Amino acid sequence: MLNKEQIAQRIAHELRNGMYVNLGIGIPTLVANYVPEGMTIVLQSENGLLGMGPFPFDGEEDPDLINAGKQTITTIPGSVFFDSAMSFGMIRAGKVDLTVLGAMEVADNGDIANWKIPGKMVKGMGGAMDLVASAKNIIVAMQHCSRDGKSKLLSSCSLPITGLACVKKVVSDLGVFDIDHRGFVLLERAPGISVETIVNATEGRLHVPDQVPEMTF
Amino acid sequence: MLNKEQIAQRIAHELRNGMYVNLGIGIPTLVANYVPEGMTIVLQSENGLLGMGPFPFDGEEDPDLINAGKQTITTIPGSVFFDSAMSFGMIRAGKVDLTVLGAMEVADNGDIANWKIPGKMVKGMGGAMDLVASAKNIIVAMQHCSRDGKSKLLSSCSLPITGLACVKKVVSDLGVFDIDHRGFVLLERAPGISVETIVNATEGRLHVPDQVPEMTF
Amino acid sequence: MNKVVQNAQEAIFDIQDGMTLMLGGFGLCGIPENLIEALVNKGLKNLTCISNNAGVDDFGIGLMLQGKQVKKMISSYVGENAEFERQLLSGELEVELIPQGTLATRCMAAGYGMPAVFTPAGVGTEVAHGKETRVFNGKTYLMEHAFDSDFALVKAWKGDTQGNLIFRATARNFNPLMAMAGKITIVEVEELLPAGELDPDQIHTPGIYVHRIFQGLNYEKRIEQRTVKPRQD
Amino acid sequence: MNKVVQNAQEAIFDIQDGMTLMLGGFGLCGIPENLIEALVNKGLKNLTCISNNAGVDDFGIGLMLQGKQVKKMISSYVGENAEFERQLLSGELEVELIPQGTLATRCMAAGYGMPAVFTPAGVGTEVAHGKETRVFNGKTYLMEHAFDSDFALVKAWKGDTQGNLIFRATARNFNPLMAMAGKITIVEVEELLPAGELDPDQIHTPGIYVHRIFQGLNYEKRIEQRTVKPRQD
Repeated sequence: MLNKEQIAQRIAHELRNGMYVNLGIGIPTLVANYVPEGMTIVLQSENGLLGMGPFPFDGEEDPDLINAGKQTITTIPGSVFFDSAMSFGMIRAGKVDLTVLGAMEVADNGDIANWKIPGKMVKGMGGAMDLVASAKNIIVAMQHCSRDGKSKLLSSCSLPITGLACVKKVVSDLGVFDIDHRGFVLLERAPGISVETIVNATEGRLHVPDQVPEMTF
Repeated sequence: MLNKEQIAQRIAHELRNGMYVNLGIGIPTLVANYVPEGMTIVLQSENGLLGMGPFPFDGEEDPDLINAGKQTITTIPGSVFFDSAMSFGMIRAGKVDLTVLGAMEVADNGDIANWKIPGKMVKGMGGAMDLVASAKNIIVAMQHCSRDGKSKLLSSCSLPITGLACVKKVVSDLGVFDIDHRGFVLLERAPGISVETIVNATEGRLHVPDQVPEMTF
Repeated sequence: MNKVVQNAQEAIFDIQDGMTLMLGGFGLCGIPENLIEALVNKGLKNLTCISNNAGVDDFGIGLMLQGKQVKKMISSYVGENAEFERQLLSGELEVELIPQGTLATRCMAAGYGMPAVFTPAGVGTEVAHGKETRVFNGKTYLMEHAFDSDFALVKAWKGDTQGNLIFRATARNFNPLMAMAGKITIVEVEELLPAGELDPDQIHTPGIYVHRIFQGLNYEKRIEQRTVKPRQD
Repeated sequence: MNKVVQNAQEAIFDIQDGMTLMLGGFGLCGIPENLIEALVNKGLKNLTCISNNAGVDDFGIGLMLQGKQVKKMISSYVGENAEFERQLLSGELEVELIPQGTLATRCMAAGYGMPAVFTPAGVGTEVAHGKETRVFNGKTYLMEHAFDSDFALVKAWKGDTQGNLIFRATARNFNPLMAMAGKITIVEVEELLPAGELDPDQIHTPGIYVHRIFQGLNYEKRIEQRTVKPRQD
């Protein structure tokens, strides 16, 4: 099984030079650590920044400069600040090439649930509903199963959904999956994970091609 | 009868300290020359400027700095530039306190026609339709009659209209008129002009109060 | 044209119980600290607050929640605040959660005189309940209405006596949008300058949108998530 | 991420006959002079041009009219151009006149992913023919759709290699709106700088909206209405 860093590392394979990318809170944020040498990508933070840089050195934090996770960050040459309407304007207009999000559940038609667990505290959707409704290309980083072993790749979401039929690809701790009319399409297995393990861990429709390579890093 | 300068001078009486004002091309532009001493008004030019200053000195023209009439102008302390969407956004949101426009015809319900004469060349409405549809307070500066003596204060416009029921006040060469449910309400006569002259020159409904003072400057 | 007031207390003199307020900021970044303090001191009640977040327990809008001044929050994310959670679960506080881009765009719509806008955010979710939907080019959108608020409370970096504003870094966020959207817009700035001191090409909010402005005091600018990397040396 | 091209000719290599182009500028102020020249030299035909104005007889879009390159103009005001009038009256040229604020807002809508917006401009006039109307709070609005254009041709003052743009004075006008609205956006700048040379707080158009950028040459910046006051001395 992949750990969080490995999930992020595998997602980084999907990056292409020149992409504008929005990384959600959690595992998606780690993807920034695995941008291939020599490749330029520009990170969008929906609170109003294009060109997000690394964390500041200790003592150089600027309270006016944070990312969407409210972490202190820095700029890089070419960074731009803008207001929240323009930020979601460029998201809505499809200018962000790739969005990486966490999820609680994904359905085999691409529905995603990642904002609310009824009965528990409701923190709010933040920008997640805007992102999933508008992004051209959404990759979900997630655990394949809950702690009690229930599949989170489902035939339909049980939690309140964030957006309809929007997820294009899932990278879980067990494998990599496209989502198309066949449901989850198994592209790669995590090292040491069998197809049978993945079949058993997936409640939604799963298409298994004849050849399913083990992923490489 | 008032000349153009006097029409502008009379309209300047409507200015109040701190107003944001949009002045149309022609007579309205002249109003800026009669802002009372000690009063501050801020001129909005819909091509993207708040705080329009006077014409530049000869030799100091800046081709990047023009007003909506495409004339070279200057800025003043406190001026701001913005794009055309924000410019019409502030107009549409009612932030401009007073709009002064020319007109070919005004109807006694406040309809205005000032953009097109069918069969002749059509130059376009520019920002006029936006202004008349949104301005809180519209004053029209106009000639009372055409050159062949026909009234331009009508029961209904004969030319293609620019906006519906929007004009609040008319200053013509013959007098000053409010527009309300009674039609044109004669407030002031131009010096030496009789009520009878105004009645005869006005095709639309005209309400004449018992007392109609002659205007003063 | 006298927009300058002395301080936050004077600026909010006519805000009353039960009104609807917009408050700028994202998390604790770019919040109107002086104005919030004045609202707390004045003890206003039954306020409806439109703000992306609700502060933390002991700072920002959290201070107003401590004083039970807020009847309803309209926000996109409220997860940093235990007192908030308590009041919500006890039914003392109403909350309307809306997508962050919808929040921003409804502010912009108000400032641009657009009564409604279309966004795909929330289609098919509980956010869509009771809202009109419409299909354009095969994609479904929700119709969302411009916000209608009594006051907008905004924090800018620099401002001038005509109300022109410049924001700094990501402290911009919702501030310029709310500045445009308030029926009355009150702005606190770190530095208040005479008109003419700001470059006309670089003003984010034209003064036509601003009704009152003052220079704020004692900015704390608390950081919510201090993330740093170690120095190499 | 290589957005920099050498010149206008290279920048327009894939613009073809019959396409829809947006061109920035208000009158002759802030027009993309180099790109217009390249369009003229390339001799493209049957273009639909969305631009507030149509230039004058011998400058700006007027040059494209001289070459009979334009099939249709979508503008708010076209009164400065005799050749334009001739082609319009002879039926060679189609013209759609729309209110200036509607033109601006339809550009912004495209850049912000909003399929349609509401404006009161044109209600009850011939502009409203065939358009959906809707009443909000007792006031009638037209529903206007976002523009759909193949290319936006934009003139900025300064730009950087990532496509970030700053405009100057009223040469800003429609330029940043069209920059956001083009499927492909091409920008000519007076000064092209390395990324990092522009202040991130003061950029009008973020580079994410810009696909190609180059430093223009030989700006004429013709003045349409030279109005001056005499010197006192």
